[in-house]
Amino acid sequence: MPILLPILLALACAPLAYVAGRWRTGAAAWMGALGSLAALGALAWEWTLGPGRLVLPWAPSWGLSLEFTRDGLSGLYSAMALGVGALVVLYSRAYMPHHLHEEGRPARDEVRFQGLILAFMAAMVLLVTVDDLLLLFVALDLTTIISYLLIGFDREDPESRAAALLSLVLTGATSVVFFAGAMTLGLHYGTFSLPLVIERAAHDPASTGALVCLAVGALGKSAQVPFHFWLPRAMAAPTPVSSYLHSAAMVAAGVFLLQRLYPLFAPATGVRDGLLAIGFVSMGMGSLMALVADPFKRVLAYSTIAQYGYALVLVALGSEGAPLYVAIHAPCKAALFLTAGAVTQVTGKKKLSEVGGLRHSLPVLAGASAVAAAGLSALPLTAGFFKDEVFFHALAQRGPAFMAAGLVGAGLTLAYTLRLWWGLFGGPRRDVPAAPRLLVAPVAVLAGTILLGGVLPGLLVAPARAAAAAMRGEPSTLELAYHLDARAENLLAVGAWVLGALLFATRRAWTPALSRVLEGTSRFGPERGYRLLLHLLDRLSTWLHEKEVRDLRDRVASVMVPTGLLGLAVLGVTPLRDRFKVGTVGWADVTLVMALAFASAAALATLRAKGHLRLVLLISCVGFSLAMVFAFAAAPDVALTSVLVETTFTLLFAGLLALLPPDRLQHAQEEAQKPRGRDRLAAGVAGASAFLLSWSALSHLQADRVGARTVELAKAAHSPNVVAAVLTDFRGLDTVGEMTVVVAALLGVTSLLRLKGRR
Amino acid sequence: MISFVPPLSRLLLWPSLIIALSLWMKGGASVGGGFPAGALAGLAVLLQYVTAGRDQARRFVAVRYAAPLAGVGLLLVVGTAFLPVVAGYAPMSLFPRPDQPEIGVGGLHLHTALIFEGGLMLIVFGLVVTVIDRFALRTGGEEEESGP
Amino acid sequence: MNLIASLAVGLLFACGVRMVLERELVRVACGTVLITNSSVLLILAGSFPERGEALSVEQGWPVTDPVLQSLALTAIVIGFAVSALLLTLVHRTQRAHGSLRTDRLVEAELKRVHAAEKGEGR
Amino acid sequence: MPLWGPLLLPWVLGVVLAFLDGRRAWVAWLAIAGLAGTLGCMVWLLPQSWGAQAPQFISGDWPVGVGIRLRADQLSIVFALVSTAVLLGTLVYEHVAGGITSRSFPALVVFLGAGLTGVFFTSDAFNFYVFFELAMTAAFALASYGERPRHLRAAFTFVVVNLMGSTLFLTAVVMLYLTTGTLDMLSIIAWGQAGEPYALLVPGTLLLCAFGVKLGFFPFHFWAPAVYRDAGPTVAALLAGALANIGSYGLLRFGVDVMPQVMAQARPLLEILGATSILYGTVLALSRRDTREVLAYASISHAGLIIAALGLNGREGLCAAVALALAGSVDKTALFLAQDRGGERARRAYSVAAFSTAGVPPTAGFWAKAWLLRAALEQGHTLLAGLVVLASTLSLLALFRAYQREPWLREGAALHRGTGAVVYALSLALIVIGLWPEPLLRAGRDAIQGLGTLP
Repeated sequence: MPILLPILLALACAPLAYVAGRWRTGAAAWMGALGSLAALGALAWEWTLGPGRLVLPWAPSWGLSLEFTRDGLSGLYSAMALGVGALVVLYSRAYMPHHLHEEGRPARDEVRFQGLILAFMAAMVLLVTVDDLLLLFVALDLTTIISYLLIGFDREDPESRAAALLSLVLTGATSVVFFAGAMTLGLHYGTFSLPLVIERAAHDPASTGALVCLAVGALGKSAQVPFHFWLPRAMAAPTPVSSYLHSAAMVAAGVFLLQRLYPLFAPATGVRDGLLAIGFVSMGMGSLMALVADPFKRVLAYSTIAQYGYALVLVALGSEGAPLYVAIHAPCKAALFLTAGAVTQVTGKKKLSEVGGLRHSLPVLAGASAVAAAGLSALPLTAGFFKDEVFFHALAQRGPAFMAAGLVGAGLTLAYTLRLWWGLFGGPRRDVPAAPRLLVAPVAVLAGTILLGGVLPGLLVAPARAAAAAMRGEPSTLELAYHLDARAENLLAVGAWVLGALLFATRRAWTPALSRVLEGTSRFGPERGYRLLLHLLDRLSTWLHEKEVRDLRDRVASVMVPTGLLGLAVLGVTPLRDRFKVGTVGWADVTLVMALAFASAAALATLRAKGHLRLVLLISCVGFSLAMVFAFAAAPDVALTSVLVETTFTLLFAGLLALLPPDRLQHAQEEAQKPRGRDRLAAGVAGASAFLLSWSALSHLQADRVGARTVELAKAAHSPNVVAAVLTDFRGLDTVGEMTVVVAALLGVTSLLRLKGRR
Repeated sequence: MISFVPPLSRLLLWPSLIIALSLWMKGGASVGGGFPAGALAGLAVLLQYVTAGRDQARRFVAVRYAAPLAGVGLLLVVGTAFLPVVAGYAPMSLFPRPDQPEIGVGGLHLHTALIFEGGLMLIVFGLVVTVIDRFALRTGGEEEESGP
Repeated sequence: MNLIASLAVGLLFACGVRMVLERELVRVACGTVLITNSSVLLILAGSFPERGEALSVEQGWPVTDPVLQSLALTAIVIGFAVSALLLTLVHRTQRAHGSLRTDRLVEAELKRVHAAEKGEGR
Repeated sequence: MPLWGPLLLPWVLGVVLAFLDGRRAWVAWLAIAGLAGTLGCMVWLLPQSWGAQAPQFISGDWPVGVGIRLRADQLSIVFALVSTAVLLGTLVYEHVAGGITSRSFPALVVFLGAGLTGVFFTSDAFNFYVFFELAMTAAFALASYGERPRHLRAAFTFVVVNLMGSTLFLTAVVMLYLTTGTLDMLSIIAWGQAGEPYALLVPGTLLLCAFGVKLGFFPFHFWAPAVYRDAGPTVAALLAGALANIGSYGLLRFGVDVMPQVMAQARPLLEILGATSILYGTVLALSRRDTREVLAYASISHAGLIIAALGLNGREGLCAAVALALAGSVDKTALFLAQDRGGERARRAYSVAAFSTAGVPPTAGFWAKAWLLRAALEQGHTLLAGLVVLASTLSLLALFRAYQREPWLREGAALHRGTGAVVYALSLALIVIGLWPEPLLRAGRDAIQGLGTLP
């Protein structure tokens, strides 16, 4: 049960904050932060209890249960989500009032925002704790839904609405693909429970198709090429959203999935090689874009794409440092995002080219963000150093080409981080008002954590090992320490610093050329493809809509013609086609046939009838002829009824004609009889089909019908007239229903033709 | 022509109604039943509308309250169908039951089917008369409806 | 007999469909009446081969299937009720659109659709 | 609770309401109370339906075939429950949204409820037709509710096209009787097992087309966009949420239960029609400007999903069809009602129902779609699985484009507390089922348990 405690506390945060917010707007953030810290405390306590699992019944029909796990991976990611979450919520207390004021929205909306952030945090904790494929997907889509609401929080802003929709569709679509993969695996192994799936997969590796589906879901979430383009657009969201979702939470979910499911991927070298390639491409693309982007949130977004590329490479290589990498990256990136938000709030600017020289006015922020930047670019004495160490370690085992790629990547990271920090704080002095303390404090806390990790790397070893063990299913031997020797990792790190510094120093020389090249290539990117696809679908949709049936006639024909064709086809291809019986016509039938002929003639004549009155008379002529048919067919009850109905109906029709304005009738009449060829064809198909289908049915008459039994029982029903007995007694329920139909029609008539006035 | 049609139609009304009633009563034994009875009675009233006009036709209570009459008819029908369930019978059990003796006065058999058919008659009468009445009311130009 | 009866059913049905496909409300209503008639005819056509005395319970007489008769009666009544409703609807629709022609209905509908498609813009 | 309870209550209530003026508040509340009572009766009946012997009676205690048999097995009761609940929600909505403007509205809604209950409970083919007509006639009369020209236009289209469908259905039932000599469904099943496999093909074809018109899948759907767009929002919710259930129920009852041999032959056709409907509906929904039209096309694609599920071989497909129909019914009602007036609560309800329609957890629609996906993958039908994934994505896009485009997003018009409560309740039901799917899964699994001869 203690496994649930952090989850329950995390789930309780949002409602508690909401309630607190109802009391006083400012209280929501503190309540939320308190709740998440409590959850963090519970997590730490639980950590001391060692690994465990909890299974609760859920949906036995599908053999599903709520399965939670407590292992290194879930602990590490939960701690990350809860810790950063608490800081971001506090930060938003200082950030949102200003933001809402600028957007012209009521200050109360701040509570809604914080509630959503906390809900997202809960979803994230849920995601990393569950131990079931279906539940993984459920939690994954929960994060998608809440991120949609968060990214589109500024709902007046068309750009942020579009960004929200883009991220919803892209991450939603990829997660549905993930679900298809999960379903395939679940069906294949006969369970959705993750430990069982992994156990069974050890003997019977998962199919490549399913793994690719799972990987697509993860790539979409982690904003990797080719699904990366939603992330830069999502920067339209308020900064706390970016700093949480796009550093520690949402994008981490994708890589987390791959780590959680790593045992499935381990034997599939082909899929892993593909992931490796995607990781390197994302790394390169993200880093290069980060080098030229101007809005500083975009720089950070591209950097996130690149950094998760690193993490992807680590997972694909099966390195035990993969969870650690994500966990160290998160506070660095979150701190930088928070810095960016603070700078925007203080200066009102969003682009690197518009700010600079803020180190004098915002000294604490500058210092703290310098630590975060150092962490991101893996300088020693920060925790970030170790994220690159494990990275280089993994690459070094694969060979020089990989090492070179890693070196370039790390060099680029340093270059764009320097560019960002220098762009914000370096350069000629500029004075701005001081930032609110609450805006700076979370950055400082994060910076402190990064420093602590850098100075005392021993603290990181235990969680990193536990997480690696959970990911790879074998005990980990990960070592984190500073070694002052010439091992490959150290050489690569030094090489990367040199490269980064060189790139930064010479930035004016290559920036314009690089931006031109990148601009050129973006024309062929996946974003362009996505837009083109959407555009084509839109055009197809509009074209179909224009072509679609609008006329009542075509709507009727669209029912009758397919039915007719289907009926003809059924008669044409099945053995029914040989079984038509012509039947015999004796002398006794002559009257019947004549009456039928009369009815048919009258029906045909209606088509030629010019005037409405003549039309109505011909229709009633059909009816009376049919009544005659019924009389000759020894069905006097039906005959009597149909005579009376026909009479009433003719009079009603006449009444209707009297109601209609004569000029309109005249006008309609002139226009009416211009049949289109396809109307004739439709009627022909429908009629032919009706003819053949009824002929077929009449050829298969069952001689022994229930009707005979009713005749026997009529006496018991005290009714000499069998038809009356059937109507009122045997099938009386039909008659009750039929009479209710009449009353319902009557209600319709009375409401359509109301006594007094209209409406 | 105009002079003798209205009196004639008024004269015809009562015989038609009596025929309708007999159709109803004899429904269990021979051709007839509630539906033709109701339609016939409706037709008789329709004749009044055609010849004497709406105001004259609405002298009869049954015509003015035709629509509620249909409701009463439906109550009768549903009641006959479902009241037996109170006594533990299946719905649509009519009395006398198959094993019970018939109760009859002369050629007329008393049977709950009669009530059932009576309900039918009222419903059909109500529909026919109401539709006619509403059509008659609307005849003679009215303003157009407009709006989107 | 089968052939003749089903021919008549097919013909009535074809005429009905043809009428429903006309451009005018009254004719559409007439068409539905014809279609209903054709299905009632089909119901009773099932009892043509063995038709006999409907009212007799005496042994040995051929009897027209009473179940089919009652189905036909029910179908007639329901058809009547629905047609009455359709007639009033014809009246109201023509008053609302100022025309008996179905093309006017289409025009009015298209106008609304295009207003919706354009009005909101991108 | 005897079986006739949930049938009798709305019936009698409908008759009583026919006398009263539905515009008065107490009359509307009476109708609401009656429908709620019906719902209660059905819930009461629920355990009996799950018992060894489904509750049944034969009218007048006549022998089987002569009298009409009514029977409430699991399939009947779950459809009846959901449809009545949807009707109840819609009626409450219309009443609290500003009052009913027509005298006969509550009576007609209750008659619609009686007709639907009868359709779901009856075990007699012709009685099915009669109840079907009762529901249809009530819907015909309701379709013009509001009585503006566009409502009348929608009503006219609806009536004429659906009359064709009803005629097809009547013809099919008569042919069934002529061929098998009985109208009792269980007897027809017995006949079909003994008889030749092709004999029921003709009525089967007509039934497919008739229910196609009701459910609105390609190519029988062309009436649907116009009617759903032009009819009043409440009416559209009634038609799409409750009445369309007749189509899915009818296909399950007649296709799977009564004529499994015909169904076996129709499978390829159903798959093609289903796939076409899914594609057609989703693509057309994509760039519509009018939210109602988006919803109309989304419901066409949803109908396609149901058909495709029926077309799959084996049990799981049928379970998926039941789950899709039930979840879709609530989804569509919530969507049509929520888009009516706007406001914060309606927006939230809309987004929940939209997520459910697109199959995003944690909503009921997710489980239904998951079931379809599961059935498709189990059968190795990757093409259909891909189609489901594509449809989910595109409908997500289409529904949320509409969500963002609507003026409500900007204005956030104040919504009446009561209407908000109704749409909230519907979306809450979707979420609760999403979080605890066992009832839906049980319903889907058990509903097809007693049907015909399954492979």
